Amino acid sequence: MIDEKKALWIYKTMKEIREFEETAWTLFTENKLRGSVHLYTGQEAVAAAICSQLTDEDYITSTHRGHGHCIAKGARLDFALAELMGKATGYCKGRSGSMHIADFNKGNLGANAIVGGGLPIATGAALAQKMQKKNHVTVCFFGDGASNQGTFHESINLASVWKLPVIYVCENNEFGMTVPVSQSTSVRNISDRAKGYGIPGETVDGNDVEAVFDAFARAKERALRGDGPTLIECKTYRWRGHWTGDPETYRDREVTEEWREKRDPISLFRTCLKARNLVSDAALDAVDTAVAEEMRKAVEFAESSPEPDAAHVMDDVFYEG
Amino acid sequence: MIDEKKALWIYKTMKEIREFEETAWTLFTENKLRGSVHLYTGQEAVAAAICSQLTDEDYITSTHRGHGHCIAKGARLDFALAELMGKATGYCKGRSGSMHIADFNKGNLGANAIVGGGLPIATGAALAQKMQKKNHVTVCFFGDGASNQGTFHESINLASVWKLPVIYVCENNEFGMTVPVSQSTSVRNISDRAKGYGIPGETVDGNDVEAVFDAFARAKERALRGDGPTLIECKTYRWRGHWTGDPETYRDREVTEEWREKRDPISLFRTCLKARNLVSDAALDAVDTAVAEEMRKAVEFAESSPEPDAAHVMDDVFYEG
Amino acid sequence: MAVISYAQAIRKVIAEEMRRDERVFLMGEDVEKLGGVFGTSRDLFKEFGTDRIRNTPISESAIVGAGLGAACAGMRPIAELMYWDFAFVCADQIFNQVCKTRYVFGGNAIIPLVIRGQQGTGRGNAATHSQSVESIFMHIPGVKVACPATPADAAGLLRTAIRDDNPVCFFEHKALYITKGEVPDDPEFSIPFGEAVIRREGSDVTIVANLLYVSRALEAADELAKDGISAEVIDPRTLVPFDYETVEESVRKTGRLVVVHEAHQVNGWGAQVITEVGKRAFRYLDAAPIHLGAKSCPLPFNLALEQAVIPSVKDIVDACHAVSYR
Amino acid sequence: MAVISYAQAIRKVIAEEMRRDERVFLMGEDVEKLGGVFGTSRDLFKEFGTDRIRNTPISESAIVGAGLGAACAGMRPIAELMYWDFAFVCADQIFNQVCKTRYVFGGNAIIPLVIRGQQGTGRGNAATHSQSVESIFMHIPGVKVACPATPADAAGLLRTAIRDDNPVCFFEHKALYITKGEVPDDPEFSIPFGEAVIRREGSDVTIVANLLYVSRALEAADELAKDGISAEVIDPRTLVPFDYETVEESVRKTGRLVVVHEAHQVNGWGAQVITEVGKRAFRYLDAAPIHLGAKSCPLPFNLALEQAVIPSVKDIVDACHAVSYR
Ligand SMILES: Cc1ncc(C[n+]2csc(CCOP(=O)(O)OP(=O)(O)O)c2C)c(N)n1
Ligand SMILES: Cc1ncc(C[n+]2csc(CCOP(=O)(O)OP(=O)(O)O)c2C)c(N)n1
Ligand SMILES: [Mg+2]
Ligand SMILES: [Mg+2]
Repeated sequence: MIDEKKALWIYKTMKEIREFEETAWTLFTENKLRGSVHLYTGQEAVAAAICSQLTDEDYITSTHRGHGHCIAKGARLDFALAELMGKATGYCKGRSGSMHIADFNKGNLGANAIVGGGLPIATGAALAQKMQKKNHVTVCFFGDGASNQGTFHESINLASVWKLPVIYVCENNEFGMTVPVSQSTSVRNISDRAKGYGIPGETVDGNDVEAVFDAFARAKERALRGDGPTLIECKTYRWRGHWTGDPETYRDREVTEEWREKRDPISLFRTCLKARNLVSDAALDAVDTAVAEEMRKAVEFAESSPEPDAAHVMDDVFYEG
Repeated sequence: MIDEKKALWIYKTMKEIREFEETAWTLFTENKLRGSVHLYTGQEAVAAAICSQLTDEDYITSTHRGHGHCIAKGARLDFALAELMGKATGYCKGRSGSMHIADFNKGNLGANAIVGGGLPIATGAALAQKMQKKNHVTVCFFGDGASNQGTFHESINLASVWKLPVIYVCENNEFGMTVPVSQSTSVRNISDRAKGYGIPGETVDGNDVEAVFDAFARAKERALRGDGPTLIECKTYRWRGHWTGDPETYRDREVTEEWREKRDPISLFRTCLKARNLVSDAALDAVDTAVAEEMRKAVEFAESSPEPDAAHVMDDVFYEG
Repeated sequence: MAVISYAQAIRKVIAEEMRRDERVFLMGEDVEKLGGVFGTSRDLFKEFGTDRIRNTPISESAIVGAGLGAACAGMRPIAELMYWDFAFVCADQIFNQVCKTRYVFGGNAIIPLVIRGQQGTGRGNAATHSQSVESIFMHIPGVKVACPATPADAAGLLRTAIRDDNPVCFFEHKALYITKGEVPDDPEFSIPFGEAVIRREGSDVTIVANLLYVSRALEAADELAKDGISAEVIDPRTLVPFDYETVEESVRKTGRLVVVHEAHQVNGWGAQVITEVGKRAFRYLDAAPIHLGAKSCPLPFNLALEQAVIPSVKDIVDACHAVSYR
Repeated sequence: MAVISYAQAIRKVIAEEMRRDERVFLMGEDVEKLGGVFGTSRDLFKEFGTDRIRNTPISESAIVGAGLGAACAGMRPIAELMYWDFAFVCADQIFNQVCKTRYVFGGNAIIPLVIRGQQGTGRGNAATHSQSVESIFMHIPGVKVACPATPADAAGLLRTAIRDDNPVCFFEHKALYITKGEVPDDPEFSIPFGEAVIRREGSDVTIVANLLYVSRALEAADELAKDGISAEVIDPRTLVPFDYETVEESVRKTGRLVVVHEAHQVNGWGAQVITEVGKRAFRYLDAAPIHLGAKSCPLPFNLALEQAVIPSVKDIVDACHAVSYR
């Protein structure tokens, strides 16, 4: 159940993600940001509701659309933005940019620019947790498109056979790049694939914080009980194009508008909090202000940060002890 | 339905496979055959019942345990045995041996020594058949172990989305090498995985010719109707070790004995034919004699065939026109 | 002769070959409405339909394997990999299946399959979207390997690739798509495999380069000319088959050899060329050949870092000075 | 010092390291009751249980990826590939994930992962079970590469691999498993990476070889001695890091270099060694170095054909004669 403290945390996290993504968008249009940038705007409820139930000892793996997961798993906006701008002060020293961002110290095993690439890695992290008899879980985020990669199949089968404490979270945002799910995927609900692995599968409204929260709570409990993985499908939608340069010729603007207006996860959550009388409007407004300020500082920090020194470009290929 | 002609064909084919495999075993123990040899003995009903419904225009892909499929798809025993012995007269000029045997002219797109390697290839052959508007199907044989490879997932999803005329036939012989299915596979019936692809899945007794025949007939009809793939799981058992050198420490000899004695697909088929009064005992005995003679000649042919000429070892890397 | 871009040249040849031969079709991720990330199939679905310009799921092993199967069954597929880095995702289907099928089955299979895609640096795509992997395809036998550096070569080599009855891996470079050049209008225009081209004649040093590095080598040659060093620039165009003869002949003349590519230097194809040509023309070599390629670290996101990993024009100039002892 | 086989040496070190450090575990296909196809983990499940000697499904991408994830999360996994040919099945997890994780994440990940398996010819395993693929692992940066040629090296290098905090790809050769040799009993015995060993001293020609070809090079050296040619045989033992210094020093002495391996010759690691050492010792070279490796065709099943594809002892002898002009 979401209590006041969690509610505030989730709200703040969603706000941070939203501010971060929309700022990244602006910076991109201003040519201050480059490379392949995939924005998470519209999907905030998933990362926030799930990561609100994780500690630094729990792991996640993330995707090319990874800023949201990264922030929800505890990353600071300034270091994250610096990374997107390729600065020396970024989480990965300017080497990863948007597509491979990670704060390893917070249990984020990384964004992954290979679609489906993170699933085996998450599975292995959960294997370690189980072998170490730790009371922690790993969450594996991936998209609808990734659910058609071989690694999806191999990983979930392995985790099921070994009863690993891993939760596979598919964010079905209706498209893999420009391809609609119906053109790429042989089931209506990706959670139906759970049946092929003898594990529970559940489809929830990914824009409904509470629905995601509850489904994940069940899955986490199961994982900690030692009963193995769960597949959760969160149906959602990305507001922006697939990447910052996407002409979006493959989908209807009206549909996108409708998602923005009627199904904004942040507005929906505010309404829900109000209905439950859990957090005051004033408190939420205070969050808005604080996050805006945090973001402003992050931009300042990232813009004024130095470029990495090319003399160190060969560092860190290997750990030298 | 199996008529007299088909019944005789199936019986003869099973007999050919059995003779071929047991001869290969003997030759191996006599050091006349080498390399990785995986025998099909005990699984004959699957290949024979299915291939009895195929023409040379229909394709199959096969596996490391591929002699049965190859023979059922029309290969001659002599050229096949010559290939196993690495002779110049073998189907593949002595280059493939047991693990990559194929008679391309008969629509056999080849054994495949990579577990799961054949699934995408079969899918592509079916795509060609569909694009060419041919009234033919592709059959993809693979094992229980292969059902945990990523290619299984990618291929079946693709075939389902594209409604390709391909039938995926999983021969579940209880083990992937030395690993029991329960230790590697997260579902009891591999056919349950069909649900993850929105296609029919069926599990049948793989030692019962009629059961396999009927299930395949349904699947083929569906494929030709343009409704897409089917996943058929044939539960069966290999009599011999995984490969010719297998110490078989991982399974009970008694269980193997029971399969041999009570569930021999050839005996079962004979009993069934008798019960139905479809083919006379005399006719079947005549087949036995003829196959034994064919095998004897094949051994003679293979043994007396020349070794390939090393001067041509670089031929055929590319087609020269 | 129209002046068109490298991307347009590719699109043009795909369209022409699809018109000419109905067995030819294109499949890959986002090839339909998007027309590929770089527009190499833009709007082609309008002419050819979605049956022949076929969007796939994100399943590279199935894409390549289906290409192989369809080729064995009489089609002439073009399978597109969005980035050549994803060849690792489907490496078994390429190296164990496509490369070996014809040979192991005794020469009975005919496999007219083109696998094409783009690779390389220049767009800040970082470690898993910026690699140059062509050397591996030369190491594992069984596929031909083409690397066009100009719009005309893209057109001419791609036509040869599509008409070849063997599997061809076709490496485009993402930074070249927008470059323009003259391309013959003739829908039969093709360039045979295995014929290197001398991009610039010279007498003092031979530079061998492919893809993006052809233009960088030419830039270096301009620089070198200022210092009185006359560089000959050779573009092999295909790595399998490789035209060692043209390089050998050049080295017999110049006595000096520099090979440069964007692929990693260690075990890159340049070492092979140096070894083979070194053997053929040893007595003519006045200096140890130099091999330039990407440093042994992943490609970083930051543009300056990325450039620090791959050879610069200055690196090429310096190498030519070094082999010339001046 | 006990005389044990190469397979036993590997098994011994796995067991010792698992006893010493409970974070070490082994996973792979058929490693439990079968103990691996070549017995390298025979009966170990009896001591360590099936939690730490862990049978996997036939899912190589999951095996390697799970190794990476577990290593990032504090374990020290040994992931076994039954044949190195299957690296292509999981190439993305190796080359795009294992190789790049530490670097792209800014050096924050520590990845003590060993991926090991066997490769090579000799058992009639044909095209997809007989390849030697180590050159590719040297081309793509991010993993260390070890290639033991003797039981002692197998033991010493494997211990270093397991204790290394970086990913190591460990290439065993199937034909070496039954070879025997002295292996120190000391459970701390290890061999540092990056140190080549001179297997035989000589003054006329330098032969560099790895894995099975170390013994073939030594056979060739015996032959050559009969003809009065004194061959020095160097085994690099690890390809990443590579000890160019030892080879360079030898070539400065002999003036002649032959590199031989079972991996395909074209773009094989021998070309890299020739290029690098050629550059360092050019003035000392009396002849063009020769590079021997497998021909550019898949490995055939038939034993005589297989042998025709890979270099023979005679090929090595002939190459040494050629570089010696006698
Ligand atoms: C192996 C691989 N194939 C293709 C791509 C190119 N690509 C990047 S994101 C993407 C779409 C992913 O779709 P989905 O998994 O649904 O995630 P979403 O972008 O919708 O969040 C594609 C095709 C890639 N990065 N990796
Ligand atoms: C990719 C790959 N991994 C592992 C192997 C080694 N191997 C060969 S057969 C086999 C077991 C296959 O089991 P299954 O698919 O059930 O077929 P069966 O042998 O039972 O007919 C294994 C692990 C292989 N050949 N290819
Ligand atoms: Mg999506
Ligand atoms: Mg099986």
